[in-house]
Order: sequence, then structure tokens, then C-alpha cells
Amino acid sequence: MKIDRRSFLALGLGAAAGTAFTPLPWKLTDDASIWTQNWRWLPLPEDGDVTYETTACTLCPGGCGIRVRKVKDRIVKIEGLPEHPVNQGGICALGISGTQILYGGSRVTSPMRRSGDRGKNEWTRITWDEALAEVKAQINALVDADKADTIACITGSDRGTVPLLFKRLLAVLGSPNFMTTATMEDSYRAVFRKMHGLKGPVDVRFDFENTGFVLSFGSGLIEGWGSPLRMIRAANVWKANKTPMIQVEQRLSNTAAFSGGLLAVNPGTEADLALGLCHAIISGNLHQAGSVSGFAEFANLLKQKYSVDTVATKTGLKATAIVDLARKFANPASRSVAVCGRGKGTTAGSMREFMAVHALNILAGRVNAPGGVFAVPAPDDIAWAGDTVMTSAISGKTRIDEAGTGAYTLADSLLNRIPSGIVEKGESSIGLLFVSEANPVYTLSGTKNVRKAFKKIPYIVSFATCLDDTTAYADLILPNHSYLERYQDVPVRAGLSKPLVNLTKPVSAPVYDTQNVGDTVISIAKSLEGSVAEAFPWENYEDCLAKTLGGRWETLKEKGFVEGEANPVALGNVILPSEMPDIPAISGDGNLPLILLPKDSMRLWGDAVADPPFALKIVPDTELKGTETVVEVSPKTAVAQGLEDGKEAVLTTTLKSVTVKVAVSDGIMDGVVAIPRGLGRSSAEKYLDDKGVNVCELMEPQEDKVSGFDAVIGTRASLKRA
Amino acid sequence: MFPFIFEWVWDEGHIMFFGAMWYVILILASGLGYCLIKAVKDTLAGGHGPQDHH
Amino acid sequence: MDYDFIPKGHNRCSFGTFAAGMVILGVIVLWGFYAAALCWIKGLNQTNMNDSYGFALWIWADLAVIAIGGGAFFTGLLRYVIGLDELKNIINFAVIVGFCCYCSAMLILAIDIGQPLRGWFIFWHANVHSMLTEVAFCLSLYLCVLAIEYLPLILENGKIDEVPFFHNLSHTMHGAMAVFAATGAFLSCFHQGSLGGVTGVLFGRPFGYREGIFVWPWTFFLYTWSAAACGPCFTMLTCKITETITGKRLVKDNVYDLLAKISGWMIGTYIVAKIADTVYWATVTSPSMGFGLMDYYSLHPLHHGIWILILEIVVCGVVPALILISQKGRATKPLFNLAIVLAVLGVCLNRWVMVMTPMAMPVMTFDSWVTYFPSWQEIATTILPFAGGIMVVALSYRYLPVFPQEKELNSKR
Amino acid sequence: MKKETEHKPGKKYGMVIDLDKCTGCGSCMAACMAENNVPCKDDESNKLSSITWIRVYRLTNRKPFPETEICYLPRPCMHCGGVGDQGHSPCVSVCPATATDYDHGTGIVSQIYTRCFGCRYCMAACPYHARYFNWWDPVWPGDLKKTLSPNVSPRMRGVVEKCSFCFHRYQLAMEKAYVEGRRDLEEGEYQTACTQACPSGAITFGDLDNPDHAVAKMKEHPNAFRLLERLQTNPKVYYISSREWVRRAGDNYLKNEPTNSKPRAAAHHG
Repeated sequence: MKIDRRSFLALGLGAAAGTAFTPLPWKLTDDASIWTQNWRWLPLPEDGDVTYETTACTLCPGGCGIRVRKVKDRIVKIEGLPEHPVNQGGICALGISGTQILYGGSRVTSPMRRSGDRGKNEWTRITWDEALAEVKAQINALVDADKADTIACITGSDRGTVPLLFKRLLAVLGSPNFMTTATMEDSYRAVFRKMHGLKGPVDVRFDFENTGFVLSFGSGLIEGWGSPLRMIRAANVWKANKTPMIQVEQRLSNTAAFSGGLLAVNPGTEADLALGLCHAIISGNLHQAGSVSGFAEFANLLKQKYSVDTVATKTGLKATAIVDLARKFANPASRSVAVCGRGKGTTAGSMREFMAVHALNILAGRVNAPGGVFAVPAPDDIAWAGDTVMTSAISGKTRIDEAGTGAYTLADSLLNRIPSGIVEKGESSIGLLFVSEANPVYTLSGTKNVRKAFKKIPYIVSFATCLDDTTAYADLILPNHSYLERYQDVPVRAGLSKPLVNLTKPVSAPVYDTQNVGDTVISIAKSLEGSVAEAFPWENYEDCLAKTLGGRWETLKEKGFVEGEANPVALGNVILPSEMPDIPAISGDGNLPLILLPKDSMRLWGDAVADPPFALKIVPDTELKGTETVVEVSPKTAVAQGLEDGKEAVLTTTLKSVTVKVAVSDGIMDGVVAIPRGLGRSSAEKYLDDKGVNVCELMEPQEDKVSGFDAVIGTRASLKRA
Repeated sequence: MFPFIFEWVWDEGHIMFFGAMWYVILILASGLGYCLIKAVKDTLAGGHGPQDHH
Repeated sequence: MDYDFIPKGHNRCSFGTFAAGMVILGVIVLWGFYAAALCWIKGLNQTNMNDSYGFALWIWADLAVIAIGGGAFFTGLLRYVIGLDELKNIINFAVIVGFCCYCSAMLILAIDIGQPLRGWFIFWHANVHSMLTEVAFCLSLYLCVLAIEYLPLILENGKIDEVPFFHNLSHTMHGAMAVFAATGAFLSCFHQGSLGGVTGVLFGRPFGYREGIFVWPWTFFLYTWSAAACGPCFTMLTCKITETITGKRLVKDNVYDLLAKISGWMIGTYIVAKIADTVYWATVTSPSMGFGLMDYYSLHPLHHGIWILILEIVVCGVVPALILISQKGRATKPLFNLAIVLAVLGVCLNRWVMVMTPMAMPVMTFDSWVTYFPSWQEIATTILPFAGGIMVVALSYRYLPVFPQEKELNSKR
Repeated sequence: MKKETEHKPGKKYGMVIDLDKCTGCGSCMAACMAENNVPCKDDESNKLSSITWIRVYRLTNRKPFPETEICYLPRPCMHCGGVGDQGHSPCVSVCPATATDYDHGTGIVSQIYTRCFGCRYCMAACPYHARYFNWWDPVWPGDLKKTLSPNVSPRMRGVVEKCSFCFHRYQLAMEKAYVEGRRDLEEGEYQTACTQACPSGAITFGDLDNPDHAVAKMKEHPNAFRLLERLQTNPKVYYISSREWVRRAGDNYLKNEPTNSKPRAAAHHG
């Protein structure tokens, strides 16, 4: 057959037309649509039986009960536990994001030995046996050199069996250096010791559910202070009951906005306001009688230095407003309470402020009164054989942080004093450091010094679940199960009105090669043999829990929590101060024109636990934009400093200069720069890694002369157009 | 588009819309068909080369 | 080199010059297709569009080319249905320009949708209540019509015409052209209108929403009318540009004059309707939704304020209408040129405002305006059809007898 | 075709959000994301391409410090019923591929992801910005895939998604009810994820037409309002605020119009 042009064209056309009548084009279009609906890189969630299991959340100190929804063995969602007294079914964004910690990219998936330089988070996987042998060798080396007392431990809390197992291990080895990170609760404890002469462990509790008037000195009552969910519920009760809420702050925080009662005082004058209120109460003869020593001196101090007029000038408020507020506050019918602890209360804060606020509560008769603030004994229900022997054996030894001795009798541990101590001495007083459920490199202010100090510590063992700023300085990680994979009793402080113990349960099988930190401590102790091993007579951690908790173990396993009762401690004689400590809460160079204040929110978490993706996703673009922290200033400040909304600027403090973005907002006082806490982590996870700046890098620490804690709440700064 | 697709309904909107659509397609198809057939016919009848261009 | 393919008796530039031009255009087209491929492979994250500007440069380009491509259907309507025989001298060119415009529109739409491989769902699972469905059906059918109208012209190429079948086909198709043109006009009226309806029916978007008659908001009619009015201006504009580039006269002045006069009256009537519509919307429709006229303009991030409305209606509407209606205006070359340019700008500006603003404008009081600037991928894919269009026009001009009057007008030399 | 519900009036699920209770904590957003397999990108700080089915807006009274006030306003999909609840919601009527539909049985506006081809016309139609486009491929790196719930299919790049009032929970509850031989749900049986998570209890969910459900009473509260009522979208989400400026911020008003000016009486569409 001859193929000429014509037949070729005809053939082509015919073929084209013919194809249209075959199923081919239809098949292809159909395939195309099916393919676009099932891209192979689009995950297809595996189906299976759905079950719910209850446990507790430990991501913040709040103590919420949670239930997890499981599909086969996967935890797909975390919800609030309706029958739990703290949250009653509600749950915060961080709690919901717990699954992203369990399965997240920052998990430590097996024991690891540092392979890179300190600060780099570079690791080599090793086996559990190797890891435990290494810890054993480190401990033995120190014991042999008679330096066992240089072994130190940092934990996030001193409650429950796990911190106490650490404490016991240290004690049996002969070291008193068990430390916890300080929070506002430690400052409250210091206040109880200072102003009521109380000794020993005492807890603060707030009867918020029965409060009739709330005066908050910068506490983020609905932004994560205390037990966040309990506080949100309490605040809603106040709103429903039209309970007045006064928020003393420089910024329209969510708490201030919710309260509808913002009282904007000049930064750093909160204590002055409290003292001014005290003065107004005393001069109005509105104070409650009681056994008080030093009343006359205190009254005289107020009269001399903190008269209503002086305070009015200092705070920028009207004298009449102060007197008015004092009258309302002191009215017994108000059932008022004054609260302090800045933001989420994750830092200790200044004793000057705590003492002033507590004096106010004392004068109004609000201590150990319904609706007020309570001093209660810390629970002592965990008792192990030989505790007293061990305690007395180490009681003579000086702690590295000097807590409890000399000038520092008010504090139980002063972690903040460690870095400066090491840096000043040029060598580490710690020979071996254990870190568990804490992230001191991130949370201690003056990060540069902290890093320097941690570099000097000869050996650091981390028991972290996830990589973070502190693991970066560790030599060895013995990874803990996440809270969803392990048993742990979690006594809740957080200012709850009743003592509460939660139990976390292994609602998920271990996802990675990790181990319950309780088991790890017990096996370390057992490997050391002799008296050390004898002090840990349990088969494993679960056995320890069962034996320690006794009758409560079964209840906890079944119900997930046990609520108790606590009777307030007898306060005895109140000691009012005759002189107020003079510690500036604002650190830094006074020549810098602005004051930098950290801000907390329920969407951005600034403590040990970093924001998982869901929580980070809902952080507003007025706090984080791209990889830069956004700071908030008032329109006037912006004009004065030549700043523009949304544009870059350079934020400088005595410690550091960083590029940030500016958000101009009506809700902030002139001259103040608010900076979100919780950013600037090296979390080894792509979502949050290297985004923004850590507030602590900018804040120069300020040792409180009364308590020894870090008192800094803000720092001087400049903000200039980039 | 076709009555066998499951969300097809016999309501006024569908009837009007698809009625008009199929009508237009019919006109275009038959117009084009007519042209093609006539052109084929004329070509087969022969003679109509480029020479006898009007 | 390609002498055999050039229509007999016509002068064309050297093949080298032509090829060079084609290569330059071809590079631009390839660049555009590269950008398009990026969008297809990596998705619409290649653009700078976002949830506030989900309709952006592309949709504007789409609506604009369809509006200015309206010259094809309206000239066709005048020529074949109404019988203005004079216009046969420009209808070929109008069809080519229209074809380019509609091809561009289809191409842009194919890039603009998030799931291009599912694009056919618009036909398969059609929701007849959606203006976009109407657009899709009429648009694709009208593109077929344009192809049918273009085909006989291609068949008239000297070489192709040598094949008896093609010669005959071209001949018969010319004969049946009135049917196609009428169908095309019907389809065009609907899809031009539906494009207007796209924003007009958005009762959640007070800037775009218009009341109307039966299922059609007033914008439905305004869009059809404005496309019919300004489309021919674009045909004339491109024709003038072709004349400038080729250095030849291609269409007689009386043809321009006739089309311009009709266009002038169309623009005039359109602009009266548009003003009436704007006034009614600003004083009745919009206030009932809680918006005063200035609410739409005072906070716009580009700070053009209400001037954009004045520019569209007065400068690019009333002015060209007056020029084109007056005998003197049409006869004065610079004025005539100005008028057709303004008319084209006017319709493009109208589409710009109606595409960008309704979606970007905050309706909730606590929402805010954002700004948008297209990414290079969006710009490249928007330039692509223009370059492609120029190629098609150039190829057609070189190898096809597009302008029946060309020989006559240039024979003196 | 859609007459099967005729013998029994359909439900009208809706929400009442008490803005006086909302603390702006963002739990609802996170709960929604976890419930509905909403992905997270590396950078979610560009809120113009960040998918949050329910978004908490921050409203201010625009007064200078310290008179400034803030109100947080969670905005899920409004599940507009259109005039007379005939299902003529802004988005449903415009979708060219019938990928979004109004369910007359529940009053819920659905979105069929595998049908949507990403023209974004519905987004242009929705004045609440409740619809989100998947500009990027959803990614769950590593073991994060294990967090995916099988009840909700992950969406692919290039389609529009939005709040469904956790419709899968309705389906699960109905399945359970059928198994138990019931044809109706108790109020508590079907609740959205955001409602459950809210620490303040600010969100109440239920059948707006059922006088036994809390929402039916709450929506009659004198301080109740809906967003952009004047557009006649007829949303199913009500808000309550004791503050006048907040209620006024819920809609657009000409300068001298009082808050709560009624929309025009004429049903000029639908």
C-alpha cells in the first residue's frame, strides 16, 4: 500500500477519531482522577478498633487528667478527662499536642553518647548496657576519688517517686546536691518561711473557687499560671459571679483583657503598689487584728517610704484610686486575695514583690482564710526505709548552691546560682550532673553564662525524652519514656485548693528504645552494688510504685488520680518586715531607654517542654513571624524609636543584640517592649528549631538578696530600626 | 453531565442548562458533519481542484 | 525559503527576520511553560496567592483576555447574523485574535486550578447553579466554534488549498459560517455574562454582589455588553499594531470607522448602564449590607482610593465613548488611537477591580486588607499567552490570506 | 430526590459561643487540628496560608491604652443555611463541581475533597474566610503519621477544606444509635471536638431547632448575635457578648445605624 500524504493525514485523523470511541480516553481520565485522589505520598490512616484509656498530662505542672483515643495501638488524639477535678473535660492546646511529642521528631530514640561538640546535639546510638556501664564508671570514679558529693541532680520537681529516687541515689552516695528549677511556688514557700517563721516543706494553695475579689500582680491567671485549666475555670466562675478581677500589669494581657480591670502601673513598681495599698489599709485602720510582730516598724516603714502619695507618684496611679482599691480589698465581705508570680509563674520572681503582696494579704486577713491564700504542709506520704539515716548523713555537707545555709536559708535549692558560681571560679564544682525533666540551659536567665558553665561540667547525664537545649550539653542520654508510655506518680502543686496525686500510665507501648527513668535510676543503683543497691530494694520501678503508694496504688491505677485534704499549717506569729529589700526587678543598663518584659500565653510554652507543632501553629503572627520573634510596642514608643509595624528592628540588652520584628499594639504601655517567652529553642525538631529568640538570652539574672533566687522580671533594652 | 452520573436530577435547572448545552453541541456537530460530508462528496465527485477557484 | 507557503502576491519580511522573531517569542513561551510546569508539578505554592487572594493575577488575566477577545463574537455577529458585509475585511483577524485570547484563557485556567487532572469534574459533576459551570461549558464550546471559524482560513493557505478535500472543506465551511457564528454569539453572550455573574452572585461579598433579574445579576449583562463594546476595540488595536509592525495598511479606514462607530455606541450605552448600576449598588444594595461607598475604597492597601472607579468609568469609559461616537473623533487618528487604547484599558481595569477586590476586601469588621504581588511563575505564565498569541498572529499573517484588502491597499508600490 | 427527610423535619446543628467566657487560649484550634488530621507546615506564621478550620480572631475596641479592650472570637465554618435555610449558602451554590453540599438532614455544609478540583470559587464566596486552600502537600514526617485518625481522610494538595462540625462524629453517633435501635441522638452524643476541648466551656453545640437542647435557648439570649447577618447568609453559629462594641463588630453598619439593624426584608436571592 502506498502511503501518500493524503492517506497519511486520513490515517492520523481516523486514528484520532477512532481512539475517541475506544474506552481508552475514558479509562485515562478516570485513572487520572483516581490517581489525584490517592497520591502515594498522601498517608492513608490505618483503621482499627477504637479504644479510650485514661491517664494524666505532665507537660505542665497543672495536673490535668486526659484520655487518649487509640486506633489499635496508635494514639491518635488526646482529650480532656471529664471526670478529672482539675480540668473537667477541658484541655489546653499543649495537652492536645501531646501525641506530637510521643511521635515527634525530637524524641531520643535510644541511649546515646555525644559525638559532636557540646551544644551541637550530635549523637551516636549505644545500647542500654553500654550506657548504664558508662554511668556506673562515672559514679565509681568519683566515689573512688572521694568526690561523690560533687554529684548533682536537676529535676523539674521534687515531688513524687521519680525525683525522690534521684534524691535517694544522691543521698546514698553522699551528695546533698539535689536541685529543682525554681518557680513562684518556691518564692511563696520562702515568704512563708520569712514572714511566718515556718520551717520545712510548706506549700501554697489558693482557694480561688471561693474568692470574691482578685487582685493579681502581673500573674497570668488565665495564661498558664498555676494549674492553667483550673485557673481558666475559676476565672469563668468569677466572671459568672461578677467577682471583680484587678490585673496590675503594663500590658493588656489576656488575663487583663478577660478581667476587664487592668491597672497599668509603671514597670517594676508592683511591690510599691502593694505596699501603698498596705499603707492605705493601715492608715484607714482597715487591717485585721492578729498576732503580728513588727507591726509598728512596718507601719512606720510604710509611712516613711510607701505612703499612698509616694506610691501614687511612683506607680503612676491616682492616690484616690489606690485608697479606693485598698478599701475594697480590705473589706472582709470581699473575700479578696492578692496573687503574684509573673506570667505563668515559671520563674521565682522578686521577694520584694512577694513579701509586699503577702503583707497585703496578711493585713486584709486573707491568709488561711476562705477564698484566700493558704499555707499547707507539703505531702510527706512517700517514706522509704533509711530515709532519716541518709538525710542526716548528708546534712552536714554544704550544697554547691549553698541553699539552706548561711544567707540562703529560705530556699531549698538555688539552681540559678550554679552557672555564675562555675563561671566565676573557672572550674566546675559539679563532678557529675544528672538532668531529668528539666531544661535549665533554656530556662535559666543569662543563657550565655549558663552555656559556659555547662560546658565546664565534666560529665552530664540526661534522662530526657526529647532533645532540647540541655541535652545538647549532655555527654550521655538515657532516654525516658514519654509520659504516655510510662507509669509515674505526679503529685500536683500548682496552688490547687486540695492536694492531688495523678498517675500517668503506659497508654502506649514504648515507641522507641527508651526506658522509664524510674527503672533507669533503680538499675543504676543496683549496678553500684553494696549499700547503694541495698537502698533500692525494689525489683523495678513499678514494684517501687506499688510498694510506696500502698493502698493508693490500686485506686490510682483505676481512677488515675487521688484527691486528699490538707489542713492549713498554724501560721504562728506573723513577722512583718521593718525594711524592704532593695532589689531592682528590672536588671540591666539604666541608660537603655526601654523596658523589656517577657509575656506568656496559653499558646506558647516557655518552660522545659517546647511547643509541639499544633501549639506552635496557633501562635499568632504578632509573636512569631517566619523565624523571627515579634515584640510588641505601643504606637508612641514606635514613633519615638522610629519603628514600623511589621518591620525588623534590633533589640539590644546588656547581654545580647538580636533582630526581631515589631508589632505595634494599642494594648501596651509606652516605653515597654513585650517579648514572647518560649521561642529560640534548639529543639532538634524542624518546626520550632531556631525560631525566634530565647528571652533568657536577653535577661541578665539578678540574685535576690533575700531568697537567693533569680529575681529578674524584666531588663532594660533598646529597640532600633534595623 | 450525563444522566447516569449519580448526582443527576431531573429538575428545571438541569433540563434548561443541559438542554441548551446538548442543543448547542448538536448544532455544532451537525454543522461540522455537514461540512465534512459535503467536502468528501464534492471531492469524490472530482474536478474541484485549486484550478477552479472562484 | 518559505516562499511557496506565503499567499500569492503578498510581500512578507525575510524568513531570517521572521525566524529570529519567532525564536525570541518562542523563548518567552518556553519560559512560560517552564513556570506552568512548576505549578503543575509542585502545586500552587509556586504562586504568591493566598487565602485572601485566591483569585489573583491569573483570574484577572483570564477575564481580561476573554473580555478583549469578545471582538471575535461581536464582529462575527455583526458580519454573519446582522449582515454588515463591510466587516468581512476584519473578521478573519478578529477570529484569530479571539482564538488566541480564548486559548490563553483555557491555558491559564488549566494552571490556575489546584487539581488540573480533575479539571474535567467541572463538566462531569456539573453544578448547574454555578456561574463557573456555565463559564466552563460556554467557554470550551465557544473555543470549538472559534477553531471551526479559524479552520477554513488555515485551509486557505496556498499549499493546503492544493488538496481538493481541504479546498472543498474550506469552501463549504465558509458557506455554513453563519450558523457557527450565530451559535458562537449565543455561547459568548452566556459565558461573558456568566463571568460577570461570577462576582455578581457572591452575596457574601458586598463589593461584588449585584441584584439582578431571574438568576442573573446585573453584572451578567454588563460583562456581555462591555465585552461586545470593548472587544472590537482590541481587535482594531491589534490590527493597528500589526499595521505598524508590518508597515502596511491592511484594513480600509471605512471598516475601522464602521466598527469604531458601533463600538463607540456600545461603550456609550454600556457606560450609562455601568453608572446606573454603580449608583444603585452604592446607594441601595451596598448600604443594606452595611457598607457605604467609601468603605470599599478608603482602606485599600494600594491607596488608590475612589480614583480607580473614576479612572474606570470616566477616563476609560466616558472619554473613549465620546471620541468614538463623534465623527470627528474617529477621523482624528491620535484621538481614535487613544480611544481604543482607553477602551481596552477600561475593560481590563473593570475586570481587575471585580476580580481582586471582592475576595481580598475584608467583610468581617475585624478582618484586614492584605497586599499581594504575583510571583515570577504567575507573571511568566501570564506573559506566555501574549507571546504565544503574537506567534499565532504572526504565523497567520505570514502564511494565510488574513486581510482581503491587503493586496489592494499595498498594490501601488 | 432529596425528599427522604420530608416525613421528619431535619436537624439544624449549630453552635453558640459565649465570648464573655473565651480566654483566647486556642484549645479549640488545636483540638480541631488533632481531630481532623490538619497538617502542620514548617512555617505556619503566614496566617494567609495556614489551615485552621476554627480560627480565633482577636478583636479590639481600637481605643488607646489603657482603655483598650480585647475580645477573642473563635470562628468555625458558619454552615450557612441561606435565606429560609433552603441551603443556598454562599459557597454551596457557587461550587462548579458539586464538591460542597448542604445536608438538609443536619444543616451541615459538607466538603468532598476528592471531588474538589481547587478553583477556589467557594473561598471567594465565603465572607468569613472559613475555607482554606491546600497550597502545599500535607506532610507528617516520620512517626507523626501515627497520629492520623482514620475517621477523617487527609486532604491532598490543591483542594479546599473547612470545618465540618466534626461530621464524622455525627456519623459514628448515628451508627451507634442505629445499632441500639434508636433513630435520634441525645444532645451529648454528638459534640464537636472544639466544644469538648474548650477549657472555659464557652462553646455549646446542639440542634438549634430542638427546644431541649441548650443552644436553642441560648440563641434567644438578648446579647446573642451572628456574624454578618445582614448578608442573609443565615449562619448557624451564634455568639453571645455582653459588650456592645463586640456585638457591633459582628456586622457592618453605616455610621449612624444602630447595632442590630435588620437586613433588608426582601429575599433578593435564593
